[in-house]
Amino acid sequence: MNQLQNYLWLLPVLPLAGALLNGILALAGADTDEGPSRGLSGFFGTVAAGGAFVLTLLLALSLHPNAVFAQAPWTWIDAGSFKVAFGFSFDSLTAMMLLFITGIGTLIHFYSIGYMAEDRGFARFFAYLNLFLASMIVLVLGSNLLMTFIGWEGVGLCSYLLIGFWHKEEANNNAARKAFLVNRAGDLGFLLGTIALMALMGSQASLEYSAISAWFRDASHAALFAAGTTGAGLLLASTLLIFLGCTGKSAQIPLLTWLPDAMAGPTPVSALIHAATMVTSGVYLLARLSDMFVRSPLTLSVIAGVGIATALWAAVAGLFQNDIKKVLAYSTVSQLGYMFMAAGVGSFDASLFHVFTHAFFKATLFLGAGSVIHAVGGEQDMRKMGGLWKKLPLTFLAMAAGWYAILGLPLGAGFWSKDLILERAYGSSPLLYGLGLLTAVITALYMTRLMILTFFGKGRDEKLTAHAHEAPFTMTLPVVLLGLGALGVGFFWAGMIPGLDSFHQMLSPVLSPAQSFWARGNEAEEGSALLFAAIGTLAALVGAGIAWAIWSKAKIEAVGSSAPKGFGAFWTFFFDYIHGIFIAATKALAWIGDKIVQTVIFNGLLALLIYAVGMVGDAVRSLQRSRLRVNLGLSLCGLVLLLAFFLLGAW
Amino acid sequence: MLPAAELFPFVFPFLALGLGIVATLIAEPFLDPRRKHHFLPVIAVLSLVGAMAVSALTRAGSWHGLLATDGPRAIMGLVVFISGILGIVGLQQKLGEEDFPGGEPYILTLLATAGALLMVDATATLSLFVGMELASLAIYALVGLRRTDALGAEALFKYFVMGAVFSAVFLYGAALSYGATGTIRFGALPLPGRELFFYVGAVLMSFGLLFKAGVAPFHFWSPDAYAGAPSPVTGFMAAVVKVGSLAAMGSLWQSWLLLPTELPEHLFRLLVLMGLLSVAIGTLSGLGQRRARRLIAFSSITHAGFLVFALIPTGIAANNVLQLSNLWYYLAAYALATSVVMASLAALTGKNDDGDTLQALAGAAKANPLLGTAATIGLASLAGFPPAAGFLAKFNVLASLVVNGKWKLASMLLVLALIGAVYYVRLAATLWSEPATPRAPVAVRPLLSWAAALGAIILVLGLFFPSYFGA
Amino acid sequence: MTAISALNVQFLALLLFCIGLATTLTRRNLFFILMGVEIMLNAANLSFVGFSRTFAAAASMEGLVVPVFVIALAASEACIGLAMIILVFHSRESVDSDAYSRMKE
Amino acid sequence: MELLPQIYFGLFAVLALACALTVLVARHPINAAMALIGMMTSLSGLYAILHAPFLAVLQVLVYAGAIVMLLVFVIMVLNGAKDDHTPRFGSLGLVLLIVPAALAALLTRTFRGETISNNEAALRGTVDLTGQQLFGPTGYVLLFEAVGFVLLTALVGAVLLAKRELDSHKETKA
Amino acid sequence: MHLILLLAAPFVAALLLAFASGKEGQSSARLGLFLGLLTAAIALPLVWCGGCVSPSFIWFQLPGIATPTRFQLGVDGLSAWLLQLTAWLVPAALWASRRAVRERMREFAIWTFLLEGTIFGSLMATDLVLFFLFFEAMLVPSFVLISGFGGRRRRQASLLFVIFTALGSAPLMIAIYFLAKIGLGTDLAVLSARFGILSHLGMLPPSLALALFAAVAVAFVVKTPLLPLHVWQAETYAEAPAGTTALLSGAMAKVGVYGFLRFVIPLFPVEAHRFALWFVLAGLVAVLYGALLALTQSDVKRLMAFSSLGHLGLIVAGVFTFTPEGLKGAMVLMVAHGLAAGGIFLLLGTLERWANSRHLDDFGGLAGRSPFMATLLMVLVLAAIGLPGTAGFVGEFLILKGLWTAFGPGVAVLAGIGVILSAAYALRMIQKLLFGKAALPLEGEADLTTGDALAVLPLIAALIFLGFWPSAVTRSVEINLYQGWSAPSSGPACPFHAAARKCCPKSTQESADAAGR
Repeated sequence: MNQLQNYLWLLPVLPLAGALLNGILALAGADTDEGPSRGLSGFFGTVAAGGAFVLTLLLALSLHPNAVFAQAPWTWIDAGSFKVAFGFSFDSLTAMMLLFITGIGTLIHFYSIGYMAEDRGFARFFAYLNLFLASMIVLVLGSNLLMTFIGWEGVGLCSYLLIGFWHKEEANNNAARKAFLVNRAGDLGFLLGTIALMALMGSQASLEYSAISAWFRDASHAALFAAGTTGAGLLLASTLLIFLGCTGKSAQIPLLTWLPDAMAGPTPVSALIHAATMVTSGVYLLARLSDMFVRSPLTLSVIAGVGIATALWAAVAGLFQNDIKKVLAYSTVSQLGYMFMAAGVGSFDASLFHVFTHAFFKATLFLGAGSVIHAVGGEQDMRKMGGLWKKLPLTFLAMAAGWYAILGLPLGAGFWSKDLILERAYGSSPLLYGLGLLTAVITALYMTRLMILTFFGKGRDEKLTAHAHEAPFTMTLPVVLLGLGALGVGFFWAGMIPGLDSFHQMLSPVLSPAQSFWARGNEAEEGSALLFAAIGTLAALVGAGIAWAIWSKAKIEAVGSSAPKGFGAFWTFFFDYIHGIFIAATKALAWIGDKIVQTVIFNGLLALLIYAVGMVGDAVRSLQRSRLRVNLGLSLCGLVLLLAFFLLGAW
Repeated sequence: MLPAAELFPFVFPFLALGLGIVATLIAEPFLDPRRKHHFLPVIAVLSLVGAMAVSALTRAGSWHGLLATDGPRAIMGLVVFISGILGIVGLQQKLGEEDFPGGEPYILTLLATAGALLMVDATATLSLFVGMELASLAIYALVGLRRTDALGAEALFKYFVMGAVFSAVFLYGAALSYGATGTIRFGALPLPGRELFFYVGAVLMSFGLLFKAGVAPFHFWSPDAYAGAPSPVTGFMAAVVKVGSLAAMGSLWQSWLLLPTELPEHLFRLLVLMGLLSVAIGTLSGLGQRRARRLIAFSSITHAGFLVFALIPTGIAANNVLQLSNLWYYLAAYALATSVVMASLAALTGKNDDGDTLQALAGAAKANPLLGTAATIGLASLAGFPPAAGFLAKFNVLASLVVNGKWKLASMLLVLALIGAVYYVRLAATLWSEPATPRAPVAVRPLLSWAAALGAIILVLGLFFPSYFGA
Repeated sequence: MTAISALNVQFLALLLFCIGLATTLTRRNLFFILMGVEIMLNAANLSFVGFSRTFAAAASMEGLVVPVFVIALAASEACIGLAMIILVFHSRESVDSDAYSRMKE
Repeated sequence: MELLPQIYFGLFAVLALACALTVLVARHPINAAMALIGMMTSLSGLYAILHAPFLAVLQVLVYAGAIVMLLVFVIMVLNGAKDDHTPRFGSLGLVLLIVPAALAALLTRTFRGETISNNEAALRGTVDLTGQQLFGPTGYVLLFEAVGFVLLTALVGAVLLAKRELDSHKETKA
Repeated sequence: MHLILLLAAPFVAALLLAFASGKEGQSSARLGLFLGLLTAAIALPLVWCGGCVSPSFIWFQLPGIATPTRFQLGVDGLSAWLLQLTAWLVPAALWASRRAVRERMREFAIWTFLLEGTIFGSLMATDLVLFFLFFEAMLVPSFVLISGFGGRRRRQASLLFVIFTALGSAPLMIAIYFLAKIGLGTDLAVLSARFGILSHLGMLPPSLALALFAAVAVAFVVKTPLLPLHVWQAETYAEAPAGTTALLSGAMAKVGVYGFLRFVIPLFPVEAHRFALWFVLAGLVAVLYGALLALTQSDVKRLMAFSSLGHLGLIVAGVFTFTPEGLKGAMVLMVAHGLAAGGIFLLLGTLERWANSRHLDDFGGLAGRSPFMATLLMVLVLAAIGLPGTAGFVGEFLILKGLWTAFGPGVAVLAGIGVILSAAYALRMIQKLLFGKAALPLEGEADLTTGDALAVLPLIAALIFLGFWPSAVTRSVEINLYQGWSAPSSGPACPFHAAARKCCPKSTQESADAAGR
């Protein structure tokens, strides 16, 4: 219908080309002493991202609401009965995701030009960044689970590369490795879940999303996974395993320990990958497979539980952090918790909306933090900052906007999405709602604390804050733009204002079947939207007030590392301890395998055998004597004996 | 008075050899020591090649029941000649290095070759004995050709005495079998009332031959003799004596198998015993050896054991004679392999073979890749690995054991063979390993390089065209 | 009733053979070893001749021809043997066979 | 009937055995060599009464005449051979005596039952008969030539092994 | 004829090198590269040929066997790809090791070609004896390569290697003989047809069938290797020169798996299915064991050796699922691992040359020193741990699926854990080699030159190409795969009937009447 859809393949290929170009630049300029031309690689990288954004925009605009652009150049995997196409599909959900991914992506590319200007690995950085964008696009554009998986592991790889970008420090490398491995664990869940799904779908198993949705929507298949059948088990297994994958990618309990460490990477990376885009792909996948998930209520409740638990835990952990980026990291985890809770209560659109808004304000906050760090010469410990608002007015304003949005104060982006989520949560269970509210309060606490410590009071470390100055415009411009977004984007779906629900409208063709199915399952009593909004705002204000009361006048002295101590440490690293058990077990096993099984048993037995044969050999060899008469005698003895054996034995 | 054509197969090869011998004998005194080792080997090799040619041309036949040739015997003859060539080129290298005064060794090699040929063709005890003496005497002399080397002297002494005793044993056995059958030709029935003479005679004769082949328990001579002899001689005697004695054993055995007596199965029990014994002794004693020649000695004992099992007939030919194709093939493979290995080592072990210990040989193959490769292929053949003929030889022997239901025996042999493979591999590994002190490549005589390479190639071809190798 | 029992001839040959064997095997002096070998060969010859007597003409002649060859061969063997003794003796001024037992590993 | 051959046979047999035993136990090689000659001549006597006159002659000529003489000559040459201090048997030798004894016992026991009888016919081993055998149509001639090879071997081998002056000469030269 | 040409090619190349090439390393390296590429070019068409057999001629008579052993070669989709793997690895190996074995390049190339030739032979043989011949003959060249060009402890390594492999294949020899006795002949097509039916109808005494099965299997268990017969492997891979290790793990190990596919399963369908689970478990044990040990190794090449152990285990597990996915996955993974491991070993060879050490702690910071090398190594390692977009992923996924469908989730999960662990050790290696601070001052050139990279880049290209279009392998494999592998009832397990009809009808006639007797 539309010849634009023949250019779907261009979406990933543009950034990929950028990545290759930059990679070649990086390698080519490796042996020059100041590295390849920054202008060139910055230009390539940003243009590639921008091009993708423009193309997405065109596609999105030309996309008929419940139509789908699809393109499958060739059959990828072909194993007899089961085939996987190398296909892309572009529907409204994809459009929405791609729009903010490429959009924010472009801005952050632009920002990085300034942020990384001094860095030796400039071209390498842009190569990775472009590669990430390409994989992210594949992730959301893929028309089946395995295509998504390509992007899925691709983004994992890129985050590994980018976290360990400054690979001289072991700490960064360890953080990167940890991120990759934890993600890998999740990815295994993804794969096994996929396989389980195929086992469930049986003969007409297909990994195409359209086919999966159709299969689940087909009422005649309901019997296949009715309660008590193996099908039910398979469905549960499949959903839970895929959800495990999502927890890995989106840093939910239990696979969340890697995200805070991931802050070792450059700040734009934290903004793009670890706040706006990659970490939300879990939510995207849930939405993609909503038709499947809604048919497994148990899984959904697990998701909701995990979501809220994560939200609460991370919020509390956020309170103990002194590293500005760590605070934002935990806040990201906590917000992701919100999203999962929303998905868990069957309102995928709400969670996606929060993904959308969160992308903006969290990106704002991160980039702002980046500017701050850049201004104070790389220092990330908030306790050493303070009173920066005069020095960095623009940054301060932008971050204030982000703060406003994340708190969910009226008309900010977070206001709409968060209230929507809380409302839906209340609809499913008041407990969730209560916890959600509590989380909101704590969120307000630590965010306000962050703002106070960073921008108010007076500079606690003169030599840092003294000559702090505003960043170049390549950095400020994106921050400001995103800050405006953080205030504005909420109006795409201002729940209580009639007419302002284009977001909802956009996604309904993809999500409404699942959500209506869910809604039929459990009726939720409606509360008044205004009331919820008021309560939400109140909670935020309370939190902010308490924070102001505590920290505005408090004397903070920066001693030791920025890492939390005491109970804070225990709480923060709780899950690291749990992971530690597995690691220790693996190491022990490996030690046993190496030192005991291989060395002692296998090699030992071998040595023993060789020794024994050698012994026998020596024994036999000593038969050979040196004196003629003995040898001759032995020979003749043999002769006589053999002859006797011949003559007497025979007759 | 004698129809000439009948004579050809038996006269011409010896004639060729004789010409070579005479030529060498005449040329020898007129050449100064250094030139000797240039020209005499060439003459000798030429005469051997000539002998090969004529024996390849002359067709099969028999001579008054004293001598006979046929397909397998012709092949054995060729093998003997090739081993002779390899021995001579090895000697050329060795003696050239030590600038040995005099060319007798070449003459003696030719004479020994003639003797072995006689043994191969023999169909009567007398001709067999003559051939045996001819070969043995020549080889005794060759073993002791290093007059100043005490160990060589000792080796000569032991080999000579034991050999003399056992050729006497053989002769006595021949006398007894003559007494039993009334003829010295093979394949006659014992007259009534003389069976025991026949049996004892047969057993003693086989003992005499198996002694020459170095089968346990008559193997005690070989380690000392092999280790004391100069390395080319070691290879030569290992190959030629085995081919001669076991080919003769083969034709005796063939003749006995046809007789309506219990001799074969009773004798076979002994053979199984001896074969197993020698494989075991050879394998296990070889493991700890440090010197290449001594190692080859134990390897020859092992192979002698396998050869005994190769006596099991594999089929019946048209003239209802039982075929021993395993024996012929194994003999060919073994003889070629050993002489290739020893000829190559001859160049690598240095003056007076002082360098034939394993550590001294380290890295030799690296210094001289061509000879190293030849030696490696030869060792692979001895160990029974493809791509060399030794593999198929062992395989056939074991297979024929399995066919006759002796698969316990076969598996025992197999295990021993695998253990034995270790020491060939170890030798090869040392050849290719890093020398303690870097060693310069040896100046190899072109004849030797060509002969070794050709021998190795023939070994490989032997695997793919077994039918041309007596199998 | 024949003049000489052919079996006795054989026994005589056998005894001689064993005596020769004993000489070679047990004596330490090299010369005795050599002589022992000669005795054994002679015993074999005797046995040939003894047997040939028990056959009719044609068959018997073989038994009489072989010893001729054997004598020749024995001569050359003795020749080599003596040369061997000389060589060995020069290498270690002794005729004691046990003196030649250096080889062993 | 004719007792004479039996007496002769007994005589020669006893003589041969006695001489052989002398060789076995003699202390000095020269004595042994003498005893060896004795054995050989008695054997030639036996050949004579066993209808092999040509062999009998040959025996005396070649063996007693040539080989043993050579032996004695060498014994004389090697002064070291004159020593009496080389032990005869040693304990080991005495032990080893068992082996040939066992062999003798075994074979005697085996052959006891065999039945062979002499074939009373005209004289066989005459010179002309033997000659016809050797060079006649029976084909021994080839082997006879081969024996020539053997003798050549003995010659060359003996030269190779025993020529000593040459390399000592060389040593002096070098 | 084409096949005979292909078989001859490496040997001819060896001869040419022996005589034609100059003494100094550079020229023989070039000649070797050229000849290797030529051989590979000859091998290439086989991918499309699918199945073809050479004319067969009577070779020799096994004692006691009525039908003569024939000399015949055949190639089908299964062997075609392994042939490609070998054929393309050889020039890469030669070219990559030219700096390591400088002036002795000529011998190195000669022996490498001989190794290639024997591998070709065993992959193309349609007759058990012929196969065994080449299978055994592999020992000699690989032995010389290890003991002649290897590291410090190469003597023990080569001994261990030869002894183990020889011990392993000895039972095979006896078994072949028995098979020939029972199956009248050694032609694989005939035999497998006969045995497929015999064992299916239970006309074979089960104990005998079992014994034969075990005897045949053990040879390939050693070659592959699986536990507990893997003891030779780590030592050998570590000590062999890099170029050879690349061939050993890239090509020769695959011959073991090939043996399972080509001989064990077609000849003993019943036993193979009976013990499938055991083999799968053995494979998984190898996966976990290899990964765990790779985690603890400090010697880079040993580490990669254990990683190969794990991958081969996974492949064997995939083979014994007897599901199309599993089998095809195994096939793809074979090719993928061959390329990836081969490339990695080649690069490690260069590293070893730079540092005169294989110890992980002696490296570091390579990403800074020589980014080109770092990039290539990184890509190859990622391919080795099966990142999507590389062939390895397709293989691993298919095998996981096959395991799940055949033996349920538990087994699949075990395999999956292995996959995670493989990522763990791979990243550990990457981190120690490429990142952090440089430990030892490295000698040699500053970075991979384009020339060196040329050895590895094609492998990477192939990995990525197959990662996006694995059907190239899976399709051509279909040509025979299912016959031997599906239910034991299905008749002749060997493709050569079908294939031969396509190419030369004569040989089918012969094998048919051979079957008739």
